[in-house]
Amino acid sequence: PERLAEFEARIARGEKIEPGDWMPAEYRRQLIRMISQHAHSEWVGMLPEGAWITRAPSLRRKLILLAKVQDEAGHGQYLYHAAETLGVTREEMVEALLSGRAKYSNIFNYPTLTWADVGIIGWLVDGMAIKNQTMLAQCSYGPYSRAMVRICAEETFHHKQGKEAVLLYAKGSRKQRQMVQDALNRWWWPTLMMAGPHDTDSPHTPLLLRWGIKTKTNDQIRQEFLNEHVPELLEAGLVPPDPHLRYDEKTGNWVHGPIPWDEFWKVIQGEGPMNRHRLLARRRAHEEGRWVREAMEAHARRRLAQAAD
Amino acid sequence: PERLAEFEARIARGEKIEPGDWMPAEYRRQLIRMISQHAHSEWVGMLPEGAWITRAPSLRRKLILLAKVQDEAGHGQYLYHAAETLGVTREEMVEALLSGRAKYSNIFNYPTLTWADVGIIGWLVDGMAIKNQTMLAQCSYGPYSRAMVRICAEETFHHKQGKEAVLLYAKGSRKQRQMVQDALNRWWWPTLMMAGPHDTDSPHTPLLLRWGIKTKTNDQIRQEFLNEHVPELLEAGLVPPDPHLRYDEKTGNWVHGPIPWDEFWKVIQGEGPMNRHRLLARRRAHEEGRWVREAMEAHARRRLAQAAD
Amino acid sequence: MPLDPYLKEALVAKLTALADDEVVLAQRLSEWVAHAPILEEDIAIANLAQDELGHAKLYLELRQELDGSDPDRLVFFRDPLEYQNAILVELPKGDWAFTMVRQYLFDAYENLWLKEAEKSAYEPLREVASRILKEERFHLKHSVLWVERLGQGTEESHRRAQEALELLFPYAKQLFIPLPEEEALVEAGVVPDLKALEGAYLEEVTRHLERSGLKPPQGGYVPKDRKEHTEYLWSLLAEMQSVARWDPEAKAW
Amino acid sequence: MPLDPYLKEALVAKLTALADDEVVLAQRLSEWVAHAPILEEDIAIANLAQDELGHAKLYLELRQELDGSDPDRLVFFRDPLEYQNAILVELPKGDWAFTMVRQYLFDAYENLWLKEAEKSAYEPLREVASRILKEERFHLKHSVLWVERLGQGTEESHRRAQEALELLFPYAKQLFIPLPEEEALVEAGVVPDLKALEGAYLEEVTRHLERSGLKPPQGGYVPKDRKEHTEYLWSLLAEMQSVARWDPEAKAW
Repeated sequence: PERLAEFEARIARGEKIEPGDWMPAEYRRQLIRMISQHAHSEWVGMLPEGAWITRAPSLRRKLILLAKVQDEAGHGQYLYHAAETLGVTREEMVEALLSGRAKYSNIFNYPTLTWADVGIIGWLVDGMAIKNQTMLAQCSYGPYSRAMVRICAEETFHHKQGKEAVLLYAKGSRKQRQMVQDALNRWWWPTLMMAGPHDTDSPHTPLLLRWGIKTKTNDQIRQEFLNEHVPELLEAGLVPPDPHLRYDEKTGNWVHGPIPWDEFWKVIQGEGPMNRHRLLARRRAHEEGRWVREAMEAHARRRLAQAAD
Repeated sequence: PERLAEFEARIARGEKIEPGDWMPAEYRRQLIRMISQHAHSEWVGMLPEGAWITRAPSLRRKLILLAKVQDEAGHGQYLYHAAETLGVTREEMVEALLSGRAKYSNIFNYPTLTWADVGIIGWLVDGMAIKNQTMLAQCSYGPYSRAMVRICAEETFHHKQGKEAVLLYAKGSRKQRQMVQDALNRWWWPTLMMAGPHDTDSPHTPLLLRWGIKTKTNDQIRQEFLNEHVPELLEAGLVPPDPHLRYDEKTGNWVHGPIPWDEFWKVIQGEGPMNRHRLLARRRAHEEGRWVREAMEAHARRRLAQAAD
Repeated sequence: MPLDPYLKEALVAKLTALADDEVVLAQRLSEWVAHAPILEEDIAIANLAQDELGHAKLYLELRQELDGSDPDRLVFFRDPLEYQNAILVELPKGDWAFTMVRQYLFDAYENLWLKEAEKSAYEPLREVASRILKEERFHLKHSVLWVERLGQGTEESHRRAQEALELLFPYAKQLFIPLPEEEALVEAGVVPDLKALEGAYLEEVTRHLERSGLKPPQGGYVPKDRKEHTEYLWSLLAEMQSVARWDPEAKAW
Repeated sequence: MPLDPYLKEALVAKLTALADDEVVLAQRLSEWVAHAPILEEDIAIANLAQDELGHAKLYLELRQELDGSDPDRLVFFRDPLEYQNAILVELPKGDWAFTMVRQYLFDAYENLWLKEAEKSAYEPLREVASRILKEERFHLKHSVLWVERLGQGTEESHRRAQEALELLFPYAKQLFIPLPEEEALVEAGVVPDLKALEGAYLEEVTRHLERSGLKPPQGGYVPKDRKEHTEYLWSLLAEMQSVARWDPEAKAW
C-alpha cells in the first residue's frame, strides 16, 4: 500500500514508469492487455489494406500504400517489444491471438470492398487512431508512451495521405464520387465505435485514468474526432450516414445519432463480418511459415556451432 | 510366325483386332505408347485452355469452353480405358506421365497468352488433331478405333466453334484483329509440327502403316491440314507467319517453308516453354488430391464392410 | 400472369440475385477445372460450372424478357458493388473439402427453392425452375456423396470438411434472407417464401452433415443483405471481366 | 551526351524493359505483404516491393524525359503483350523458397548490371543507377542470406529451395538476352553489355548456390526474347490494372 501510494504519487507528478520499476500487478495486467491488443491490431490491420496493394491504381498510391502497410508491420514490432518489457513473450502474445483469446481492434473485422476504402481508412480510421494514440503518448508507462510518439508521427502522415485521396475522389468522376461515398457509408459507424463504448459502459476507464494509462475518456476521444472530421467531410461534399448528426451551437460540438452498439458487441465476440477470415489469414500465414521459421532456427544453430568451433 | 501371318492377313482384310485377340508384342507396345500418349495429351491439354475459362468474355464462350475442356477430360477417360484393354493400368500410365517418362503432344508445351489463343487452338490445333484422329478412327485396334470415332465427332464441334470465334475477331476491332493475328503467329509452327517429323525422319511409320495402326503418313496429314486451312485463313485476312508459303498449281497443294525442327526436338526433350509448368501443374494436382483419393478409398472400404455385415 | 410495374421490378431484382449466385459460383468452380483430384472430378466440376452458368443464363433471359437487358452486359460489365450474390459463393476456392461442402450447402438450398419455384404463379419461372431442377438433382446427389465421403473418409478429410463447415455454415443462412422487394413477389405467389424454407433446410442439412460425422457450428456472422461482400469479390470479377472489358471498341466477343 | 534518334528509341525500349521487370516483380512481392512467415519479413518484403516499384518509377521518369510518356499510363494501361518483362518475374508467387530464390537470382543480376551502369556515358542513367544500387546492395544481402538459410536450414527448406531453383534457374539466363536494339546502346557506352556480364553472373550465383548446398540445374527452357510470356501475366495485370481501368471517366487516381 505504501508502494502503491508512492507509485500513484509518481504518476500524479507526471513521471514515467519504466520496466524495472515497481508497479501494481493490475497496472501491469492492464498494460499487457492494451499494448498486446494494440500490437495485434497493427498486425491484423495489415490485412484489409494489404489486400489492395496489388490493385492500387497509380505508382504513387501503390508506393504510399506499401509504405503504410510496412509502417503498420513496424508498429506491430515496436509494440510487441514494448509489451515484452512487461514480462510477456512475443510467442505468448501471438499464441493468444491465433487461438482467438486475445482481442484486436474491431475495425479490422470489416471488409475493404473497393479502392476508396483504403482512402477512408487512412483518413477516418487512422484519424480516430491518432486521437487515441496522441492521448496514449502521454501514457504513464515509458516504453508505451515512447512507442506512441513514434507511431503518431507516422500515422499523421497516413492520415494526410488518406484525406488527400478521399478529397480527390470526392471531386472526381461520377463513379469515383459514388465509390468514396459508399466507402464512407460502410466505415462511418465502425469508425465511431473504434473509440470504444460510452464512458458509462466502460468499467476500466476510471482506473486507467487514475494510473495515467489513459488521459481521456472514450467519449472525449470520439468527440474530438467528430469535431475535426465532420466539417471536413461536409466541405468535401461527403455525407456521413447519420440522419441525426447535428452541430450543437451551445457546446460547439458535433452530435451523432444512436450508435449501433449491438453490432459492436457482436463483433467483439467474434461475430463480425471478417473475424473468422482475419484469424484464418493470420493462422494460415503462421502455419505456412512454420517450415521457414524452422529453417531459420536450424541455420542459426549451425552458425552458432560453427562459431564455437 | 504363322500367327503373325494370320494377324497381318486379318488387318489386310480390314478386320479389327480386339482385346482378347492374339497380337504381336510390338503391336501391343506401339499401341500402348500411342494411346497412353494420346490420353496424356488430353489430360495435359486441359491446362492451356482451362487457364482461360475464368476469363472467357461472354456467357456463350464460357459455356463453350467449359464444355470443350470437359470433353477433353472425357476423351482422356475413354483413352485411358482403351489403353487398359492392352493390359496396362491407369496408375502405371499416370505414374509414367508424372515422372516425366511418358510423352504427350508437344503442342501443349506452349503458353496461351491471350483469349485469341483459345480460338486459334480450337480451329488450328483441333483442326490438325482431327486430321490425325480421323485417320486413327480407321485404326486396326478396335477399342482405339471406336474411341476415335466418338472423339472425332466432338472435336469437329470444337473445330467449328474455334473457327467461328477466330473469324469474328478477324473482322472485329483493331485490337481484336491484332490479338488474333498474334495468336496465329505464335501457334502456326507448333501446329504444323503436331503432325510429327517428316516421313523421312519417322522410323516407326512403315510398321505402323503395315499393321494398320496408322493409315496415313505425317506429311500426308500435314498436307491435308494445310490445304484445308490456308485458304480459309487468307480469306479471313489472317496471314500465316511463313514467308515461303505458296500454292503449287501443279499438285494443288499449299507448300510451307522450312519448319523449325530444332525447336520440335527440344520441346520433345522437355525443353519447351511450358514443359516444366505443365508437369508441375499435373504433379501438384496429383499431390494435393492425394488426401481426397485416400478419403474416397477409405469411404468405399467402409461401405463395402457395411454391405458385408 | 400479368405483372404490375412494382412486381416486375421486384422480379427483375430477384432474377438478378439468382443469376449472380450462379455466375460467381461457376467462376469459383471454373478455377478447379483441370486441377481436380481425379480425372472423373475434372469432368464433374466442369459440368457443374457449366450447369450453374447455364442457369444464370436462363434467369437473365427471363429478366431480358421483362426489361430488355442484355445478359452479357449484366455479367461482364457490372461492378462488384452492383453484384447481388451471396457471400457463400464468392469465398476463395479453398481445398476440395471447402469446395464440396460449399457446393452441398448451395445445392441443398437450390433444390428446396426450385421445388417450390416449380409452383410459381409466373409461368416462365415455373418452366425455368423445372429445367434447372432436373440438373440440380444430380448436383445434389454428387455433393451429398462427397460430404459423406469426406466426413466419413479419413481423419484428414474429416478435419478439413469440418474446418470448411465452420467457415461456411453461417453464410448458408444468408441464402434465406429475402431481398427488400421480395415480399410482394411471395404474396403474389411468384417466388417461394425463403423464410418458410429455412427451417426445412437447416433440418435437412444438419441431418446429412451429422450422419456424415460433421457438426454444424453455432453462431458466426450472417450477412444482413446481398449488398454485403468480402475483399475477394473485386479480384474475382477483375479476372472474370478482364477480356470482355479489355477493348472498349470491341463490339462482339 | 546527346542521343541521336536511333539511340533515343533504343534507350526508350531499354528503360521500359528495365521498368517492366521491376513493376512485375513488385507485384509478385506485394502478394506476400501481410502474409510473410514472420513479422520482420512482412517489413522486409513490403520494403522490397516498394524499392522495386520506386526503381521502375525512376526508369520511367528517365523515359519521360526522352519521349514525354506518362509513367502511370505505361504501367496501368499497357496490355500484357506490350509488357517487356522477363518471365522470371511473372511466375506465380509460389512458396517462400520460390520467392527468395527468385529474388536472389534477380538481385544478383541487378547488382552486376547496376555496377556497370554506373559508368554509363548517359549521365541521367548513371545517376539513377547509383541511387538504385544503394538499395539493391541491401536487397542482395537479404536474399543471399535467405538462400543460405534455406539451402542449409532443414531438409524441407533445402528440398523446397532446390525445387524452386529447378524451375527458376533457366529463366535467370533470359535476363542476359539483349533487346533487338540494344547493341547500339552498348557500343555508345550507354548501357552495359549483358553478354559480357553473363559469365560473371553464372559464376557468382553458382558459387553461392553451391556453398548453400543447392545445385543449379542443367538445361531448361530459356526464353528467346522479351516478347515471350506465360499464361500468368494476363491475370497479374488484370488484377494490377483493375482499379486504374475501372472508370474510363476518371481523370486522376
